[in-house]
Amino acid sequence: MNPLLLLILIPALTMAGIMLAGDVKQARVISAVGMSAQLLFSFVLLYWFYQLRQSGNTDEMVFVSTTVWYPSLNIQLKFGIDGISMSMIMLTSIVTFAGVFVSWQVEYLTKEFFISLILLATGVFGFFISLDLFTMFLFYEVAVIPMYLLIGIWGSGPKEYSAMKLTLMLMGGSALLLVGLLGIYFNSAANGGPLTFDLMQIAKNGLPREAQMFFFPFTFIGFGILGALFPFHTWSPDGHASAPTAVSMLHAGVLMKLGGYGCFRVAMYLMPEAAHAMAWFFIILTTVSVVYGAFGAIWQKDLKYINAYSSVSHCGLVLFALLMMNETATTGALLQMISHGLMTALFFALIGMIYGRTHTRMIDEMGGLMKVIPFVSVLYVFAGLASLGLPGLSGFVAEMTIFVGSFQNVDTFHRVATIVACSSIVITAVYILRVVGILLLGPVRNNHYLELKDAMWFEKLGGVTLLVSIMIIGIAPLWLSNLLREPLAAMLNQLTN
Amino acid sequence: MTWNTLFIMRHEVLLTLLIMYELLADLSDETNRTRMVNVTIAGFFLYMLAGFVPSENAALFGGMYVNDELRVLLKNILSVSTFIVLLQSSGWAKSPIHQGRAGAFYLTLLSTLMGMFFMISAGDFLMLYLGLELATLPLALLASFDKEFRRSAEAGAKLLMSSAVSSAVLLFGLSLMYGIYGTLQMEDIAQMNLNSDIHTIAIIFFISGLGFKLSLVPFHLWTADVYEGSPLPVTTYFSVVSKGAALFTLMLVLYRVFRYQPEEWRMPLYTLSVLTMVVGNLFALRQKNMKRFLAFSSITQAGFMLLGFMNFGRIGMTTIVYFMLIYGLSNLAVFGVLSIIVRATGKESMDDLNGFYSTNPRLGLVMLLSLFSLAGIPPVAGFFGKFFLFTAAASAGMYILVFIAVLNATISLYYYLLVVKAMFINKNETPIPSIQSTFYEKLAIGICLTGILAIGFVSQLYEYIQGLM
Amino acid sequence: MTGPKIIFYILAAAIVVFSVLSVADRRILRAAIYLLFVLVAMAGLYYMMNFQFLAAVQLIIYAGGIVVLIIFSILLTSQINSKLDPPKLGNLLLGVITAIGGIAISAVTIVKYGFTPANQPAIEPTMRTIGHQLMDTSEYGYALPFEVIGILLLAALVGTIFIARKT
Amino acid sequence: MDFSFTILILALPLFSFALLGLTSKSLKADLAGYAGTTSLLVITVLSYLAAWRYFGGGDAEAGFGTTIAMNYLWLNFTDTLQIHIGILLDSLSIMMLVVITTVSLMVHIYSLGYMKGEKGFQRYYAFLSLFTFSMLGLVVATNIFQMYIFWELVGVSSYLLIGFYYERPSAVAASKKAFIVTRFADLGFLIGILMLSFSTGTFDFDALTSPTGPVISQPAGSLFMGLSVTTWAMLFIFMGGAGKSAMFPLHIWLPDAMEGPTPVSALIHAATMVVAGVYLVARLFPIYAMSAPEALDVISYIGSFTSLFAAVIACTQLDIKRVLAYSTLSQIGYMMVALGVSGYGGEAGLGYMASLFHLFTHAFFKALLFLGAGSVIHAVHSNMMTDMGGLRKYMPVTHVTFLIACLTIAGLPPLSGFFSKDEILVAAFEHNKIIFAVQWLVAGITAFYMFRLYFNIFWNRTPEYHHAPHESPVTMTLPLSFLAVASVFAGFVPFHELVTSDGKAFETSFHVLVALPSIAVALVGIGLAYIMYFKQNERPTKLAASISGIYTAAFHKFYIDEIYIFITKGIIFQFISRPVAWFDRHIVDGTMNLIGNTTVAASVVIRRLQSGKVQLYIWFFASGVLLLTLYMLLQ
Amino acid sequence: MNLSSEIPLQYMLVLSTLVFFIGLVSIIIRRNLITMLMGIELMLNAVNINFVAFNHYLFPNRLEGHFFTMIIIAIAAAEAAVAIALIINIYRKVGTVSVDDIEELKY
Repeated sequence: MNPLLLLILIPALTMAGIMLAGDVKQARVISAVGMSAQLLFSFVLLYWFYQLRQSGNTDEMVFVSTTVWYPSLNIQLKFGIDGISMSMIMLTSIVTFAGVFVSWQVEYLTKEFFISLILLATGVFGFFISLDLFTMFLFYEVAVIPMYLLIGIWGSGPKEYSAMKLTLMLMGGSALLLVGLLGIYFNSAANGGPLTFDLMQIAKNGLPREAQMFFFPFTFIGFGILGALFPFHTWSPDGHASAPTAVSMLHAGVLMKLGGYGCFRVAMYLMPEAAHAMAWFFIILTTVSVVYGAFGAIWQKDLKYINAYSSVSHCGLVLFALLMMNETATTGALLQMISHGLMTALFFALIGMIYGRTHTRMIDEMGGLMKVIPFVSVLYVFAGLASLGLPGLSGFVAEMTIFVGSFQNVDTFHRVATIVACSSIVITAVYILRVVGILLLGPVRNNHYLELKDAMWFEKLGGVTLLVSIMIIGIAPLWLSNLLREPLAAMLNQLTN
Repeated sequence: MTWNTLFIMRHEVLLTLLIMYELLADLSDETNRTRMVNVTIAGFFLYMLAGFVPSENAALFGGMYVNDELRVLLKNILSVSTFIVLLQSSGWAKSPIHQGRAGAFYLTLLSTLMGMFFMISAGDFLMLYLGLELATLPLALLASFDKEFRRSAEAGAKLLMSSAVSSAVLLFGLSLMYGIYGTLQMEDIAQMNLNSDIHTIAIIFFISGLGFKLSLVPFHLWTADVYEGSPLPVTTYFSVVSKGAALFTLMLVLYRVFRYQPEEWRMPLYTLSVLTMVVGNLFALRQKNMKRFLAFSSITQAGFMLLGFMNFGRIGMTTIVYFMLIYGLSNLAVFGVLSIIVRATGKESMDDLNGFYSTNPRLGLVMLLSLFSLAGIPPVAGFFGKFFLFTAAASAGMYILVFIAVLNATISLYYYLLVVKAMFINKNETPIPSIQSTFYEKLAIGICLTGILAIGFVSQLYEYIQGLM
Repeated sequence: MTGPKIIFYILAAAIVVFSVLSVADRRILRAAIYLLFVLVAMAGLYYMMNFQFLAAVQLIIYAGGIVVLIIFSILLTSQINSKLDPPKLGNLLLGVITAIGGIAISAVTIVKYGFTPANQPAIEPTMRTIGHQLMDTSEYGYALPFEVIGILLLAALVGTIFIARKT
Repeated sequence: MDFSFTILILALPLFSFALLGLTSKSLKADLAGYAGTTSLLVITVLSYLAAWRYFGGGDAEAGFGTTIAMNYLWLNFTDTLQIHIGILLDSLSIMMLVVITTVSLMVHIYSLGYMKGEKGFQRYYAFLSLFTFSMLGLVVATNIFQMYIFWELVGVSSYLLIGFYYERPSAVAASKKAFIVTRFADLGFLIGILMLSFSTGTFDFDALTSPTGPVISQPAGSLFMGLSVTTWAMLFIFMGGAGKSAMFPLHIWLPDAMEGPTPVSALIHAATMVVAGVYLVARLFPIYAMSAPEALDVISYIGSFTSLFAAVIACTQLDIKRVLAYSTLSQIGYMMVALGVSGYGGEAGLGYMASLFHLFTHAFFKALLFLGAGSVIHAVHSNMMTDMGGLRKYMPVTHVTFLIACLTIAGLPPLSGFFSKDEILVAAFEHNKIIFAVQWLVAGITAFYMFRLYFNIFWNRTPEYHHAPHESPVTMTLPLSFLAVASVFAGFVPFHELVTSDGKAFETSFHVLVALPSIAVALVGIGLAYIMYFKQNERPTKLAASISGIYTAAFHKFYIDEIYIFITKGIIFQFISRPVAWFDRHIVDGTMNLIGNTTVAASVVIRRLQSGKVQLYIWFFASGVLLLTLYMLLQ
Repeated sequence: MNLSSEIPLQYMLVLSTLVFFIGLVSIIIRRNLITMLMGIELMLNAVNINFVAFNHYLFPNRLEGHFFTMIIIAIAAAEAAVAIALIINIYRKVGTVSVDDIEELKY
């Protein structure tokens, strides 16, 4: 059996286990065990992956297994990973692991909560290991839909509205995407042969130019909506604001990465000519996104809104870098995906912890938290520093790779765009420090807060896992960068030819 | 007339026997409702099993009646659906107010089913028309079956009036067809490739007649009123079996008979599809009554079904049948839960569902899954059904249509989620109390659920259907 | 002007005029009677076209059965002399416009189309042939429809009795 | 020669930071302090060892050359653009190592006394270690990107330390301001790096600054607004330096940064971090000198203006730390001027040498001044001059060391300040007479405001103290004394043999024409200060009133802060951020909601179709059929 | 009697079309269920004319149209029966057979 299938099987078993669980406590423990196993297995997978590479295996994809599923439509269950998917899998398992621990105290419909959460994660895992557009799309939707319940049931504030808006916008995105995918499918055999959903095969066959020009926008925007592409990002602030902690974490941390990954793996990789022809337009959009999100974040008062806008900015940077279409920028984009995934998950985890204690997310209602809940606060500062790109934390590595890479494009347009995008690092600093200043520092504004308890063990575990990951990437980025870069040469070759 | 003929016609023959039983039971003033229901269900079950026995392809009665493997499959799909309807209606039929009514009910219901079989098996437009009438007239009576309620009476009258017009229009089309071809034998017509304005008119009139049964916009207006007014089992039957029969018939005729004139029916269906999806969705958005809501939802679904017709080949037919199967099971599951609720409480408003999950988690979950299936959300079967339909449309290069369809699927997701929201999210002081469902109801839901969960993953089914085309 | 022509024009005129009257007359019983005239005229038309049996069936079932049924129900449900409300202007406009449009579209297309006759020897629709074919199960036999009609009538009958029966 | 031990110079403070940071709660306060101090002591020793080996092992005449002690690949962008983390040792970095470790050690020791009993003592030492690590990493950077990395880390350490008293809103605001302003400058630095590295294909200082390297030997051809790409790049890079070194107009964060603990001000905001800009320009000096002379001019003008501007403001401030802060600005301005007027190689590189020489001496005397001020503040519990006076009786050691520092900064021979400042004036004199004149004037003003400060603290009237001030503990006075000694003798270090633009020694000569006027103007300054502030009198008030316009403007720091607040709060917040947020909520999101609402509205509008009237249904049916037919027929 | 020489087929067809749409008008404008039913009968009869005419004029070799017409007549009878049952049912529930009164189900 393909070891990759374990990535789906473990969560599936966990879900089954939770379903059978007798009480809340058992459900919790089973989820924790399951997701720990998943995390462990991802490490094992990483090890195997390295071993394979070390042993001289230079296949584009490894652990490939192909099973014909619908023979008449040539739909396959084709799985396989390369360095990019490998790192995304790591990201997902880390965030899910942390997410389970952070939601330790969910009391209402606990079993259902964990099942939905893990179902979401399963979708993400499946998406990342799929090499067939059909299964990819299937897992994509599997990942999106539990959001509705998760936000709607366990969320806060105008949760129904937000959940609905998020779901509909993302599904609207998948509407575009579906058209794009079908277009790809029906043009996948321009030179004869059977139509196919097989990613690698399509890349090999190439799509006719007219088809590319028509379907690229569908596919790119379709994925881009999930990647918070301006102006289709508005689901993000509302959605995050209402979502329960772990869901925000998974969503911003992992699910939004599906967008970027898809934009690259599917839209750009399969339709290089169109990507080249239309990059300018999307570069403008993403550049706007980067700056706009950052400026938007400055004015917000709700912690989650701040982080959501910041995500818009950071995810904009991902797409921005992808569109630069060179090895360095693309590596940067992938690094940024991982880095943003980890730090935004950390952010949301911490916001959840703060909200759980103070019952507000309005920064001007709080103050001086550093004194009362130092552990959470310190983590928050770290997350903030990672977000504004402090060296030694992951954000810096990603952003610098992006900027250096983007600057390799010699024409004025790309350079001006790069410089504009660069300016976001200042704006980011402004809103991060503003929040830190108002929220954590200064005198304690509300005397009730003096009795708050600092993070519990499970919260600490969740937060520290994320922080350590951020630091590892920040301090020793080379292995990750190489892991991500390794498949890029071939892919970019496709893109530039 | 040999045994073999009877065997080939086993669906119709066995149904006739069942009908006879019902007639006798009705006439003999059978008072034991429970036994009657049980016998009917058991009999139907046996009949249904017999339907699955493979038989040879044949054209009987000088080509009036055709049966082949595909048609057997289609009939079996309808049989299974009807079986589920029977299971679901068992509680309804056993209730005291239906004293002395079950016989009439089953008799009418089964004769409509037989009418549908004749529609499917028709080798001649005469049979098709006959089948259509047999499937429609008693249905109008069924819609009025709850004699106590004014709404039910209204539903029956509305259905009859409008369906009579629709069948008149269909007949007018058929008469023109007769004038053009000189025959109504499908086999003969299929040999000829004629094109003319009058042919177009004939085809459109024909499509409209079936489109009426299929609830395509603008021929759909009866749907919501009739669904809402009819007794719930009848509504279920309408939305799945009756619709399925119309769809299958339309498919068989268009693909098999008018195979040389695809352009003449594709464009009308394109237009109807867009109209149906959009209008169905727009109406479904604000419905509060579950039956009415499901009526519009089923209208929208019919719009989706038309996407399959964009492809002239095997893919088109396959996806249509496949989707209908999945849609049927999903809808039946929704109605199954609804029927349990209605049986236990008589409530059928969406607001009554508030907080449903807290008291009836299992039923809530079933409802959730089946709504997701209707909305086309993976991993439940609806996703596969929709995806393949879109594939069929896209294969004809109709990407704009696909896009419109997917957007409409998104809108439809909105209102399906409204139900989910009611059940899972909305709070309610006095939610529907925990309901104990009967064995029949459980069985019905079990069949549907198995189908919804498994069909997508068992690709053999799809391949099997495709093999029949 | 030959005999058949005159008869046809008379019948056609009767059909059209009485149909219109049946639609226009606000006294419902009269409308039913006009309908009866239309049906009878149609029977004449069938007779002209050599379908004597059909003409007879038309007279028996339509004139004798359906119209009587309709009149019964009129008597059951309304006062005989009461006039119906005049049609709503909106409905009237919509209906007439649609009808005119429909007539235009269909008639023009139908008239334009040159129907091609089969040019094969005609068979006489005698009672014998009709009877044989009605019971025949081979090609051009109508035994199956005949049976199915039976079921249809049965179902309709049982259902109708059930619905109409007082509880 | 083996310099691999220098890795410890980076590793130890990092380790100490990690240790103190992770165990901050469980570790006893004293122990944390000692641990931090010990590690720094070791580093200091190692730095001196490195200096000794380096300068001892090289030949001053031939130039000392560059040693890469280690270089690990940290991240590669492209095949050529790679970030290494390494240790580059040359005269410049060795000099910086010595300065930083020395001052840092002094501050560590001093803080043992100064910060005793403060809440967060462990945290304080952790941050100090972090800062030391970052600063050392910055100066030993082998490539410009490593420098940028540590540059940012220095910034964040500074942020953390300024905001050390995080419960004080003013400290929070100051730390935020410092970080954001320098961050803004760093944006320029980053863009500069991008431009420079793209045209050269390398980050390595070795390759960049080698006179035969690609930048210098093949000047970038394309011009933009009359300046070459390299010049633009270097200007952008200087923007980073200007931010860190608080050059006008990016200086505004530095005075506010005095909200941090005083030893921190001494270490970061006087001796080490703020001169990073100078260090940066010096590091890239060959490029500036040979490929971007226009940039050098800009540097000299900005430096000169800043030094004058800051000196004037310093004359009016009442907060003693702020006086010192403006003094720091002014002195850094001197260093910048020196770099700006310098040429490359040999005698022409006098300014270069002078700048770094001043950096060296300034580190000691300014640290001394701050620590002295800290000692005073520790005793008086106030920062304001108006609360002080006559302290010489209570705090003799502080008094003497502070006086030495004042004399040094005033530039009186034979104290170290005299030598370094004199070299700068000579260099300016030879290059640009106007700048020379300004700097000469500034020398006088410097003497004036320093002695205004000195007299106001230690002489003048003696206010009523709540608690009689007393001399600081030995942990504080010991560093004071050490730094005083250093300030006195640092001028005798033969800088022109050690730290020069091309690494080769050259001869300097004594310019009487420059030295005498500068001594004279310093004496005048001191004299004026004596007249006005030695004893309490009405003269300062009168003078202030007579030039009230200038005085008020200077007292309010020429309203630069207000302008900044206007730009940030008024423009960025109100006119960009707020509209963006509004736009997002109402226009972008509004459009999305509008789509939804339109759908719902449409659903309400068309509900009349379903009128419940069966005749209309039939009509719809019929007209639908007919329209469809018509449509098909017309096709 | 052979009509084809005397009266063209088209006359028959136009006649049937006229009757068909008159029937339709009847259904749309008459506000009484029974009259609507009468309209339906008109429409069905129009179709019958078509079938019979085609059979007679074009394809006299077989009796398809003839039988179709017979079947339609039979079904029309059944339909009328069913309709009247439903109408009576409505009458019992609503008290009239006016179409305007059976609009409880709407929107």
